[in-house]
Amino acid sequence: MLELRNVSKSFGQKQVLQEISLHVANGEFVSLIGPSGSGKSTLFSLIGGLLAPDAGDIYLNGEEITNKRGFISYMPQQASLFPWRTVIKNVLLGQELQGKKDHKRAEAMLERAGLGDVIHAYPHELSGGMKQRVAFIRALLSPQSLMLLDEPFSALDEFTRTDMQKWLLSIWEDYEQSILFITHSIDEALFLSDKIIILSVNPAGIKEVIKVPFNRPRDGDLLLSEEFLQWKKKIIDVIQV
Amino acid sequence: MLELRNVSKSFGQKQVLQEISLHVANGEFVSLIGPSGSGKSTLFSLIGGLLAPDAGDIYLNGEEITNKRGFISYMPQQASLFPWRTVIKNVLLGQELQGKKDHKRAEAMLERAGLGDVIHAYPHELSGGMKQRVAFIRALLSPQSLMLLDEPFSALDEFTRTDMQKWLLSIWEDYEQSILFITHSIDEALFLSDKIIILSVNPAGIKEVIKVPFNRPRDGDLLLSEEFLQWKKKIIDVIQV
Amino acid sequence: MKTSLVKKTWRPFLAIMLFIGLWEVATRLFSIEEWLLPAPSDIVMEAKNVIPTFLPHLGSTVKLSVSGFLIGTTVGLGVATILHLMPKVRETFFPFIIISQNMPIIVLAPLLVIWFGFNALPKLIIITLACFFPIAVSALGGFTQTNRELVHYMKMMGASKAQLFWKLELPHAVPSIFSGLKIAGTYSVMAAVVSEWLGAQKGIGVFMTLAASSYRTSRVFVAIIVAMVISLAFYGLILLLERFFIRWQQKGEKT
Amino acid sequence: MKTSLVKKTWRPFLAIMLFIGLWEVATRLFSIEEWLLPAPSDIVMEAKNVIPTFLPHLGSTVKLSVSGFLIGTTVGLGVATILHLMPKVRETFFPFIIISQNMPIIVLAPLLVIWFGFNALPKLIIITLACFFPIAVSALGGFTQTNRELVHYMKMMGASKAQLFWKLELPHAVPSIFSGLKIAGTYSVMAAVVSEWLGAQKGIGVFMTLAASSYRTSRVFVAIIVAMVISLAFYGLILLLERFFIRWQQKGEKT
Amino acid sequence: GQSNENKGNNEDNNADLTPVTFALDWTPNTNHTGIYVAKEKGYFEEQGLDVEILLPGEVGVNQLLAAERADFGISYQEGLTQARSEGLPLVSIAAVLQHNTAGYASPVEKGITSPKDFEGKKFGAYGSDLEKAMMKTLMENDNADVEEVDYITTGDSDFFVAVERDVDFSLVFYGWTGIEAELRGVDLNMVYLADFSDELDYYTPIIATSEEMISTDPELVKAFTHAAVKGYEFAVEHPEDAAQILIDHVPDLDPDLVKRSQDWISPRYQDDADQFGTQEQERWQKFADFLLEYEIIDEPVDIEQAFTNEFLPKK
Ligand SMILES: Nc1ncnc2c1ncn2[C@@H]1O[C@H](COP(=O)(O)OP(=O)(O)OP(=O)(O)O)[C@@H](O)[C@H]1O
Ligand SMILES: Nc1ncnc2c1ncn2[C@@H]1O[C@H](COP(=O)(O)OP(=O)(O)OP(=O)(O)O)[C@@H](O)[C@H]1O
Ligand SMILES: [Mg+2]
Ligand SMILES: [Mg+2]
Repeated sequence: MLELRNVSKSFGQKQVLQEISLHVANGEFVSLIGPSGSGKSTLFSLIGGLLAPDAGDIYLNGEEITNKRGFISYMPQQASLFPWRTVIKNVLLGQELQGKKDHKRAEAMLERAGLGDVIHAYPHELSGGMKQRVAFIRALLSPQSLMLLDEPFSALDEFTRTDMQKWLLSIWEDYEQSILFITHSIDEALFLSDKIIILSVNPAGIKEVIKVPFNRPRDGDLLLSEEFLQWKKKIIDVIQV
Repeated sequence: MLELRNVSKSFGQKQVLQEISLHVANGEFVSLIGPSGSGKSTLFSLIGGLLAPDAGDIYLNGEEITNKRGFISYMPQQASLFPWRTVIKNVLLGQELQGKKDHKRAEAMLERAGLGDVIHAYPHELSGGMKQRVAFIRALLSPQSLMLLDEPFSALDEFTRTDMQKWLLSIWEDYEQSILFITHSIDEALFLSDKIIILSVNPAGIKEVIKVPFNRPRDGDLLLSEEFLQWKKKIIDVIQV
Repeated sequence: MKTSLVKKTWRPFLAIMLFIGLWEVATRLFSIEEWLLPAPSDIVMEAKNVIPTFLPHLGSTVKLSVSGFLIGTTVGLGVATILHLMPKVRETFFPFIIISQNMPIIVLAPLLVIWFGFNALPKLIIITLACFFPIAVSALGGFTQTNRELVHYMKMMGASKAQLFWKLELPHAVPSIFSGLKIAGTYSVMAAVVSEWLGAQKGIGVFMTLAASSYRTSRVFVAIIVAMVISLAFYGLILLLERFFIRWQQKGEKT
Repeated sequence: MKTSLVKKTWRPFLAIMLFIGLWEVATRLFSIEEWLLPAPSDIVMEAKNVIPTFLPHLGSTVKLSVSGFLIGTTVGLGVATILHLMPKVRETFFPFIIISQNMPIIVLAPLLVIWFGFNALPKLIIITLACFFPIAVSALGGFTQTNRELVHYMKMMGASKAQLFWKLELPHAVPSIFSGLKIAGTYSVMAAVVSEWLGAQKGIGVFMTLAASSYRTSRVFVAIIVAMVISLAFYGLILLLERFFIRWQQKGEKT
Repeated sequence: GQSNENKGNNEDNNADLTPVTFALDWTPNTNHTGIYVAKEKGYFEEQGLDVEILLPGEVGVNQLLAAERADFGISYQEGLTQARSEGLPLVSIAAVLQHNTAGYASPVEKGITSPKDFEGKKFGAYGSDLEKAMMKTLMENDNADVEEVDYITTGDSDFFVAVERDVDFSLVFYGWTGIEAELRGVDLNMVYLADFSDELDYYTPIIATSEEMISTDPELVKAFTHAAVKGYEFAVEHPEDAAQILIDHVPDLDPDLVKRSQDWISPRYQDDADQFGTQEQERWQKFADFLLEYEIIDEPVDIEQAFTNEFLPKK
């Protein structure tokens, strides 16, 4: 569904991305892993059409979308909630942009994410993790079929995090969306994805693409299995090269 | 050095903290663990004197500092960099407030955190993790003897993170500051602290205080040791009760 | 509500009372002539006599300044929006907007009168000219200083220019726009008074010039004080509206 | 640099040229009398004749408006700072500030002249009154809308009120302040011209009334156009300063 | 008036001159010629005076005089009478024009030649009660009904603009606006106030000063008046030279307008009086009574104190 062909990007003198080519199939869950400052968020901006690549093209469902907007749903790294909107109104924003609001579903999702109490609160009344969950739900509610999630769970404690991961998986399995997912946690990437893309740095290129072999649906036990640990070691090795 | 006695705090109807008492000794490294939205950041605001507790008192070195400001160094959960200041000027801000600037040391620290290239960049030119590192260094450079760090490494990939952890330990061992540290990672808490405080939720109280028995200096191998895993399991058990 | 109103207003009220007291004492102490600077008591006496004849003047000016202010606000916001959404139009026409603020009334007046006659229109044009500019400048300022992270999010989500404007830039500019409204609201009364010098049957401006030309200074002051009170009332109203519109900023902000 | 200046200015330049062209054609087409609305060509002719006598007037007004603007800016920023840092003072004295914007010149003029005589002071007071208000309101708006996360950080770090102000609130308000400066700068020239009607020996305002009273409309227009040009120049200067002061906003913003 | 005090003059040649300020009522025009002549020809200097001419703009000249911010100035009887009734201590010391040159002007094609013709026409008004009272008197004297006149308040708009739009006639001073009309080739009908009513033949403009001035330094007042009168007398005899002096002093005025206006006005300074500047008590009284009758002033004015011929040169 999504395809990047030899995409490069520099800021001024500094080259950030070099000849990145990658592919996300229909309904595929792909994770991006790479050091801080390597260019992951920049890659998202390119796919979202906010930045123009210096070279290379981007295709969605066979159509070129280089520097075109409006094809993806997005959760930014900084929560970016609108301070003058309540939680529920913030969450509905993604849908508003596409025209159809689903108030019921939004409320249910907020409830599910443990935000039932703060539906009518303003962002500045939320904790860091709560803001992130709101931004996450906002992305989930947007109707586009490709979702770009930039470290959605980084501000969450381990239990809330696992909980949200499982929930994300269940939603994703129901709705057949494609997901491109930035994370710093190898566990998270392994647990969630079909494919993990590991970026090198300065400038970022693709170091390795790892197919994750675990069956779906996956549950919490997987995290403790020997096979899982093996794969984790393998990935650590790749990164440390 | 720092002591909280029966501190409680509500926002409107909602009680967030209930009768929190805790103690941080001179030169001690204490971690706070608790679910998202439990009240960790709020606790920091109370210690910093920004909020007044509804009940209870806060002491620093025997002096009451309830609702008084200026005794701590602080790294907020959101990087909170000043958009009109370059990285180096942002980093010096904490010192500026106390009157003495140490340009050399600031540069050296930025270099050490992998930010040597962006010393004169503006915050909007940084990646999420880079911003967090800048905020971290800003806190390190402030001269106060108690440091409050609110999830300093959440936006970092695992390698940068371990690197920064080790660096933090080395600095802390040199300077004998006391540190109160919020984290979501049990590994991180175990690796860094002398003591881990686990918060319950709704309202937050102290569930358990765990003394960490590992000797110092600690190194990376500790993370893989059997003892470490035992302690980790123990903490997970406490949290899940 | 009631007590909070008293709480909010006793200070300025006291200050004004004090000021009036001082003024009264000063005029008596230095025996300043009434034709130069009448004492507050003189003004009150004069006001009592003059109120019945004054009321229609008052009504006319209030109507004029309110309509002018509303038109000015609409024009100001419209202009700011157009200039913001069309950078080329902005580049091209901005000088004209500045020029519009430098047309002295003595030049404008004859032209306006010739084109539109001696009726309300030229007056409204003058008030509009005075009001729209601060609003346009403040709104433009607000539009361009929108938080870049939020803009980033909106663009990534494929928001159209219109959506970006309505959902982000406009609400974000609301506090700035209120700065502009406050400035414009304050000017609108004075602009109405001045515009009445273009020939009006009624109005505070007419009343004031007639009083001034017959050296009835107390009467001139009655007119001025009324104009000030209207202006303060306007300002208060805008302040209330502002409270209402950006109440999210106040909420939970009682640290 | 040079080419970019040309690139930035050709549009408004063209628009102004077009406007002047239209004006010329219109006055000829409808044979509008020169005493009502002179054609641009008449104005240029008149300007040529009049320049030598006009220059001292020009200099005097420019000096007056620049000093008035500078004083107004200082007062405006000072007032905003005081009112911001002392909420009680704000509550108490804000009404007076609004009142200050509603003093009509016909009342103020005799008082000012009688108190201060026929010199620059009353004129400066009038320009200051006109300039300080937009600056004060915009600056106050900017101060209060400071990003709350940054305030949180500063307060946690124990920043004093002064540090909070100098290091955070003031720099944060810079864009708002520039909105105010633009409004005030635009007004300053007109305010100077008006203030000269308070009795002056020289100045565009004097020149303008003399020309108007002897029904020399072309001359009046020469004066107006000069006032406009000065005003535009002011505005341009403030724009340049703004670019310089908030260049961090532009940098790397070329998406 | 040879007061010897030095008030810090920086020009060396007039070190012993007494500085005096003189405020005009409006922008300089031919009503003021005598003052400029006296200054230019050194008449003031002969009297030991150094006169500075002020353009007070929006600041009313009567207030300036009363507050002693100016020593002398150009005023007008209707203003001075009203000002006195409000307590401003002013005194008229000379009439610049013997008869009132104000009148209702209208383009000839409107056919307004007498107050009777005002009926059904549109009057471009300033809006004051005095104006209404004057029109009423005039029309009653001509057996016309003032209620038939349509008032249109024109504010600051000038005569030419007003008649271009909506307005049929308006009150002007012929010596300036009327002359400008001549220059423009606009033919006007004039209905002079003075022609239709004795009581409206008030003095306008006049030279005025404050009571304070007269009581503290009558010599200075006398010196000033003598020089000013000499200036006007020169203007009576040499209209062209006088006009040139005004033009030289105020180059921003239209020279054609000044010259023609001066031609028209020079014979009217003194007119039928035996000397320039004389004022008759009867005319002051009549006009004051008129103002009181129409309630334009609330308090009667003591005419004895409002004007004096005392300072005029004795012939
Ligand atoms: N607007 C910009 N101008 C200049 N340089 C920029 C800009 N945006 C990003 N960069 C640079 O591009 C590089 C990649 O940034 P990016 O935000 O994509 O990193 P990232 O992989 O998302 O890192 P993190 O995990 O820390 O969020 C960084 O070195 C950053 O300094
Ligand atoms: N200004 C406020 N007004 C009202 N409620 C608030 C305010 N600030 C925080 N809260 C509430 O207090 C609770 C604790 O918030 P806090 O930010 O301390 O959580 P936290 O433990 O830091 O969470 P996280 O790990 O997600 O950052 C939350 O439920 C939040 O909604
Ligand atoms: Mg990133
Ligand atoms: Mg928190």
